Amino acid sequence: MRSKECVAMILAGGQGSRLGALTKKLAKPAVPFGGKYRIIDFPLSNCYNSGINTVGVLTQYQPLALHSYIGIGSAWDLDRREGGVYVLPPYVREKGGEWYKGTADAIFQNINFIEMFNPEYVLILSGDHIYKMDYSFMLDKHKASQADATIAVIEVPWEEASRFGIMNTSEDDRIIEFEEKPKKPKNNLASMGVYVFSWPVLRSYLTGDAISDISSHDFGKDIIPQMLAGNERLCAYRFAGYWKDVGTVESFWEANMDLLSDEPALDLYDPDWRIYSVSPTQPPHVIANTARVVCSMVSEGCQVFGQVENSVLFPGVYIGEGAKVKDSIVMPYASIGANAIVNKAIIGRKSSVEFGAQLGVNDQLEQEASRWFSGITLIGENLTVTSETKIKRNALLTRL
Amino acid sequence: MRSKECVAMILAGGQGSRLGALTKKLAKPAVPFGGKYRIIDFPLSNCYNSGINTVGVLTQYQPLALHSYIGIGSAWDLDRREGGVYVLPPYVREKGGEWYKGTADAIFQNINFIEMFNPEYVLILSGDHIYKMDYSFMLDKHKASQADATIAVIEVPWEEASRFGIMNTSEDDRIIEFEEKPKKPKNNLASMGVYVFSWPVLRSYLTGDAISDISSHDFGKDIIPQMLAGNERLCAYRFAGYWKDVGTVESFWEANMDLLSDEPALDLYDPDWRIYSVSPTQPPHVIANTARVVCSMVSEGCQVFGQVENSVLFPGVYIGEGAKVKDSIVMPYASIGANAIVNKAIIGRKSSVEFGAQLGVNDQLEQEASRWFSGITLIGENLTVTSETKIKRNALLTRL
Amino acid sequence: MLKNVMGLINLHESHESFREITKHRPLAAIPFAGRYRLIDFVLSNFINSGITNVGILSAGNSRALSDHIRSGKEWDLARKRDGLFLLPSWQTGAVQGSFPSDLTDFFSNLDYIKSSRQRFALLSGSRAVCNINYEAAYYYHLEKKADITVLYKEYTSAEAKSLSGVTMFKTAGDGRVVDMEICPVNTHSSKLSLEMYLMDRHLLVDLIDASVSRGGTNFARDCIMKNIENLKIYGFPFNGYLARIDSLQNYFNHSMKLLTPEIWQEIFFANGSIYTKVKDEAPAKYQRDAVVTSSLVANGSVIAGNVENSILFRGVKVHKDARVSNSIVMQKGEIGPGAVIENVIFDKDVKITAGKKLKGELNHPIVIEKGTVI
Amino acid sequence: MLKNVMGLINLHESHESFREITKHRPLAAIPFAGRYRLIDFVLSNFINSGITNVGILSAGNSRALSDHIRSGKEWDLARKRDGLFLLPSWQTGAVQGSFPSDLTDFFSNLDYIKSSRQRFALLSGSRAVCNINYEAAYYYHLEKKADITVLYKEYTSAEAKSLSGVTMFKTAGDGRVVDMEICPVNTHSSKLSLEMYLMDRHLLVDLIDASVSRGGTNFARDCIMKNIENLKIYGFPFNGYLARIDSLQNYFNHSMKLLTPEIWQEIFFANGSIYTKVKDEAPAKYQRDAVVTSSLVANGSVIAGNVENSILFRGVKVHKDARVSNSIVMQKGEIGPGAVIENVIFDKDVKITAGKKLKGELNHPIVIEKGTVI
Repeated sequence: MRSKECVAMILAGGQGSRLGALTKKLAKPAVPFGGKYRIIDFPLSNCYNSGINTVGVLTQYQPLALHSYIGIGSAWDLDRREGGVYVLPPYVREKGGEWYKGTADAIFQNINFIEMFNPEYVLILSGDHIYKMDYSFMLDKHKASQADATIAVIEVPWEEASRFGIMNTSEDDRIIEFEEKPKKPKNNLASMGVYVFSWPVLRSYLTGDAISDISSHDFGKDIIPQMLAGNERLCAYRFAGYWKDVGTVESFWEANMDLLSDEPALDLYDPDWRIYSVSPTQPPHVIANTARVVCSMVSEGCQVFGQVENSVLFPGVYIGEGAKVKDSIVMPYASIGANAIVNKAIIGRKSSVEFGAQLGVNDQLEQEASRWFSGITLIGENLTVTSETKIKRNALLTRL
Repeated sequence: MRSKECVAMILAGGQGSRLGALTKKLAKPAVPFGGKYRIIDFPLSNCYNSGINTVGVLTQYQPLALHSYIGIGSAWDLDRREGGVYVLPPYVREKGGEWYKGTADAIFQNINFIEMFNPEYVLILSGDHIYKMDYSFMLDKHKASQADATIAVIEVPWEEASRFGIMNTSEDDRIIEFEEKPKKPKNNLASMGVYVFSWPVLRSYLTGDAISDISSHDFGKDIIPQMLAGNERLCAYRFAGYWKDVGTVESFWEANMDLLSDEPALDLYDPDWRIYSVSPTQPPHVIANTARVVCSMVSEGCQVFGQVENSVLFPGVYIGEGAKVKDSIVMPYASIGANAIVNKAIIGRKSSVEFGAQLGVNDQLEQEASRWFSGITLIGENLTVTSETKIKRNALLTRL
Repeated sequence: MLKNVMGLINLHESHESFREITKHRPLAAIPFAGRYRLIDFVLSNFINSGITNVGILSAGNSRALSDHIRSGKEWDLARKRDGLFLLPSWQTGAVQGSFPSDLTDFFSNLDYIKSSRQRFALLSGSRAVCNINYEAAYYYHLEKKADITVLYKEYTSAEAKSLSGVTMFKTAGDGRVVDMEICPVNTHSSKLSLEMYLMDRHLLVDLIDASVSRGGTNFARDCIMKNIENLKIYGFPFNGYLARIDSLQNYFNHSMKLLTPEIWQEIFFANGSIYTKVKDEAPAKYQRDAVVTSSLVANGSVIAGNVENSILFRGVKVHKDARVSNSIVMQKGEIGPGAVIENVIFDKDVKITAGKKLKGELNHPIVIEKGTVI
Repeated sequence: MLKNVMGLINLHESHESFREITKHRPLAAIPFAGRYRLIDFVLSNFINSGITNVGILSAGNSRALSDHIRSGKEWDLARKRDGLFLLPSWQTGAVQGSFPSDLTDFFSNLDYIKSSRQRFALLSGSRAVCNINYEAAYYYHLEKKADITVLYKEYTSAEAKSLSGVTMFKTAGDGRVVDMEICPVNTHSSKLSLEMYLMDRHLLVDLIDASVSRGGTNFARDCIMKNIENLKIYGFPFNGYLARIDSLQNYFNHSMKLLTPEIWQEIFFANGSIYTKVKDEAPAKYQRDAVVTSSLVANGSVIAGNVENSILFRGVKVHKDARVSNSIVMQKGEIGPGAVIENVIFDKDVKITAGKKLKGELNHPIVIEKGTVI
């Protein structure tokens, strides 16, 4: 195995329980997004576009779906003879195995994997953020500033700063203090969960942290403070652009809607920075003469006979004649029957809303459904909303 | 994912502790064999040559070396967009994970993986046997005899039958009884550990077996007897040809030596049934004018200045002038210095026998070394036998 | 799954009546149906039928074709053994006329055919676009103990009269081919040959060898038609939708037929998916002022204007107040603000700037050459 | 790693003096060193230097070459973006003479060069076999602010006199090329051009365009030599072992030199491994009666007889009592029991049956054509 300058490790084990029915059978990074992608396409494509071709994907919750999605990495051109993408579930030793105790523990458990490539730097990424970023610039800055660790930061609105891990920096962007969700933030530079470490330094901190009983084995809570305490050189790398943690149903819905304005902040049409994804092998979609589609994204294999407004249609979706779909996300191969009404809803993969059914209307609730408090109606996978059913806003329909 | 008629599952988790220093850092299926192969190349190549292109490799002991060796399966032409080869370590659930309790448990834990392909048949293989076999004929027989399970059997010498799992069959090759290591064998048809099952039948037996407290969750000990008791249709498939379980240092050494006769029972030069392996990217080997090589296999990248007789040289081996190597196996990148003598030895990867050292001679023992009782001298990986050292037969040199 | 069959795609197909569209590319590389090239259909039919060894007789060199095929990865044909082979050709210049000299290229690649491991060979061109599984034809071939089985589509005699530049044949009651006409002006038969032939690989080698050594130059005439009496040639009917792309007008008409949901469904899904080179484009974007009806739209397109009865390939931009009617806009085409096109075919990378207008006739669409800026 | 450099391999190389060896293949596809083809060396040097976008100007069509390259997987160049491109050629027949008409093919593939993303282009042929990393030349190019950097190997003037069919040049004290000779009969220079040129990709495009529009036909003469005064062309020395394969005799001599351990070591390991198509052969087998000295033996060979000073390619069989001396036996060659060959080159698949004898001279080895059975 040839040695690699930089190995990327993507933390993709998150269960994402706040995404409700969306993550019932999928880890959060495997959740579909933006009409054809899955969330993990973003860090994987960023890696490829940044010239990093050795990537470990650390899975734990529902690893099989992610493993089979990533396959041999062809979609991201990461099917390489040397390097490429490796899916790494937690390792079971003879005495047993367990889930990673924290983000740092996940990397610690895979030290042998990293050492196989003998890298100078390790790039740590989250598998559940939506953004486009050239990590090679960050790596350049890391080298130029001779840092031991470089942490990507983004300016967040001051009023939201207390929801993030905040970096307090000196004037030359050196990090002097890290505060996790400070009540009174001194700064509005939030950590994006994107780290470059010089590998020998990180390795020694990980090894030290692993034997600590009091550590929660987390990068933000433990490793970074320990490195600051150890007087290592930590620098901030300022990122400007679209970045979103899609950790809740609301933020997931919002991030999809963000794509629908005429000039969205996240440009998916830039030929120099493509987001790669597994192709569904579907033909171009057809728009019938009865259809009307505005402010929407429509993917391949769709058949649209009805009205679609401010919505995202994934591959193979069917919208019947007279149906009205608004402010909604329709997952792959779902179908909306004729004259159905769908408002501010997320319709799961292969689910079917039969003709005349109404979702997200403030009318009476005819079908048993648990409740949700975002104003969004969420229908799980492979479900049928029978004809003429009416479901109120905020409903959650899922199989137990 | 398109459905597949037959999915192969290779049990490759064995620690192979009787292989001593050879499996210190490697699972048994990853042990080098035959001058360029690893043991698992045989079942993987058999799969490919039999037209089976969806293969799960179940790892547990030292999974990383095996994972990185198999990579995306390019070497076996199994880097496919659909199907291909999947490395499957034990799965860790939220509550933890543990090693497979037995061969049947290993398959049970991967039911979800198998179901992904919706197969009609499942082929269960061991990762540690050396043989060439066309599984498609076995599958044909399984279908023709409308069996629920078909077990490959081989005639072993009667005097050895009590070391194997013996199948007692009726005249039409239907299995009527299975005896694990019988003291008084009624038959000499030994199970090769190669099974074809009709998947729905196997699935139900695995599910039943999983909840049993008294079961050892093993195919031979539990599943096959349970299926016999359940009156399922079990048939034997007779295999004639070379087949060897390389479970001990002696049998490993013997299997290598078996290749060196002028007409070996296992033909590695058959263009219609190649054994595929990861290529080391080495040039053709050079034989100097001082060299003499007979009854041996020499791989790419070797430089031979000395004498080699009845030995197997893996890629990149160096044999110095005046050295005498006999009845030995020299692993990749090992070097034997000038005038050194190596008799009936296995020299580990990247180890160095310096000039004038003598191994496997019945002379005094100068270096501390534990003992071995096969007449074979075994030198572990990355070790140096210093110049002029003499090591007796039966020595085992390894790093603790 | 036809594991015992090798595929051969013969691209010696005349493309005289395609005007500017085939200037830069062979017929097989013509973009079709919003994201494909013609050859994708035959390739996908082959792999969906289980054929994993495919040779392409390429009829000249074309970067459009070799770029499109690359390693064969998209069709899962990047293999160590078997896989996809773009066979070299000694042809220079465009393929013309009813009897292209394809036998030279068959003959110079005889080694490849000889050394293949499959028992049977299935030949096809690229211009008979359909979604077919060859298993039924294969079992028919075995059952009839045929020497050659040729696939056909039955037409009424009225329809047949309107066809031109095609190979037609007649069969006896048992399905045996008894008469064959190549490019007749007035046909007497009603069975249109799909130019797909199944036969024993050794027979193919013998036919090529025997024909070439007797001065033969054209496969269909010299290997098939001349042997109608010597060999048992059977016809096997194909009953699905056939889009035979043999002229520009036909290309335009068959493109428009894809807007019919039943035909869209059949051609893309009937017997398996159609694979092509993946371009990693984002989903199509409909902006606030988009008005789109009766159209086929591929990923990567961004629409702010009006589109009707049209096909937009990948990465097409339709600006505000632009109007696209009865038109085909290939990859990366751009319709500037307020521009209007009607009955027009834009080849790749064509741009019409703000306010300009282009109008052709439905029976004679305007073709704009690759890379043009208007 | 030269991520900002694209590679172009120009196979318009004369192969008049290779006799039967180049009958079926271009120079670049000649089997060499037991398991390689010439082109493997330049391809491996490129990828070992970090170049991941490589175009091959193929100078005619060859199944030997396209079969060998296939998808580029072996060189890890089967990529979605960049990767390996076998560019089509309009050349027919063998490349001959000192000034091959390569500019036509450069020009017809200008699109590919133009649309590549790298800033620099590195050109090379396939016949200068060596193991080189281009990084030093790249930094030299930047440091000198050169327009073009051309690599060379320095010879003594006595050695230089013995060279033929080569391009030689002189440099000034600062390394700038001041005189250049293509195929001189008596050279006045001592620097042998490796025919490897590094320049800005845009300059390359301009040079091709300008030369072709002025009637130029040959890259070295019309783009490089004619611009010695207009452009800053610098020479960069290569000090390693060079096997320039420009005639059959040279091919034979350089093959034999590989038996020297130092040269074997340098050519295969100096700056990285040499990659080639993997054939999945078992290790070579030495049977009981084998006597082998001073030879290079590839995997898959089975030896029961005598071999000295020879090169055995993959899958060669030497039967009992056979004798192979000073010979090169290419893939799947077979020396029957008791047969003797001396100073002979067997092309692929040549078989000499029991007891037969063939003897050439060291300065004129016999060449036996592919597939011959003697």
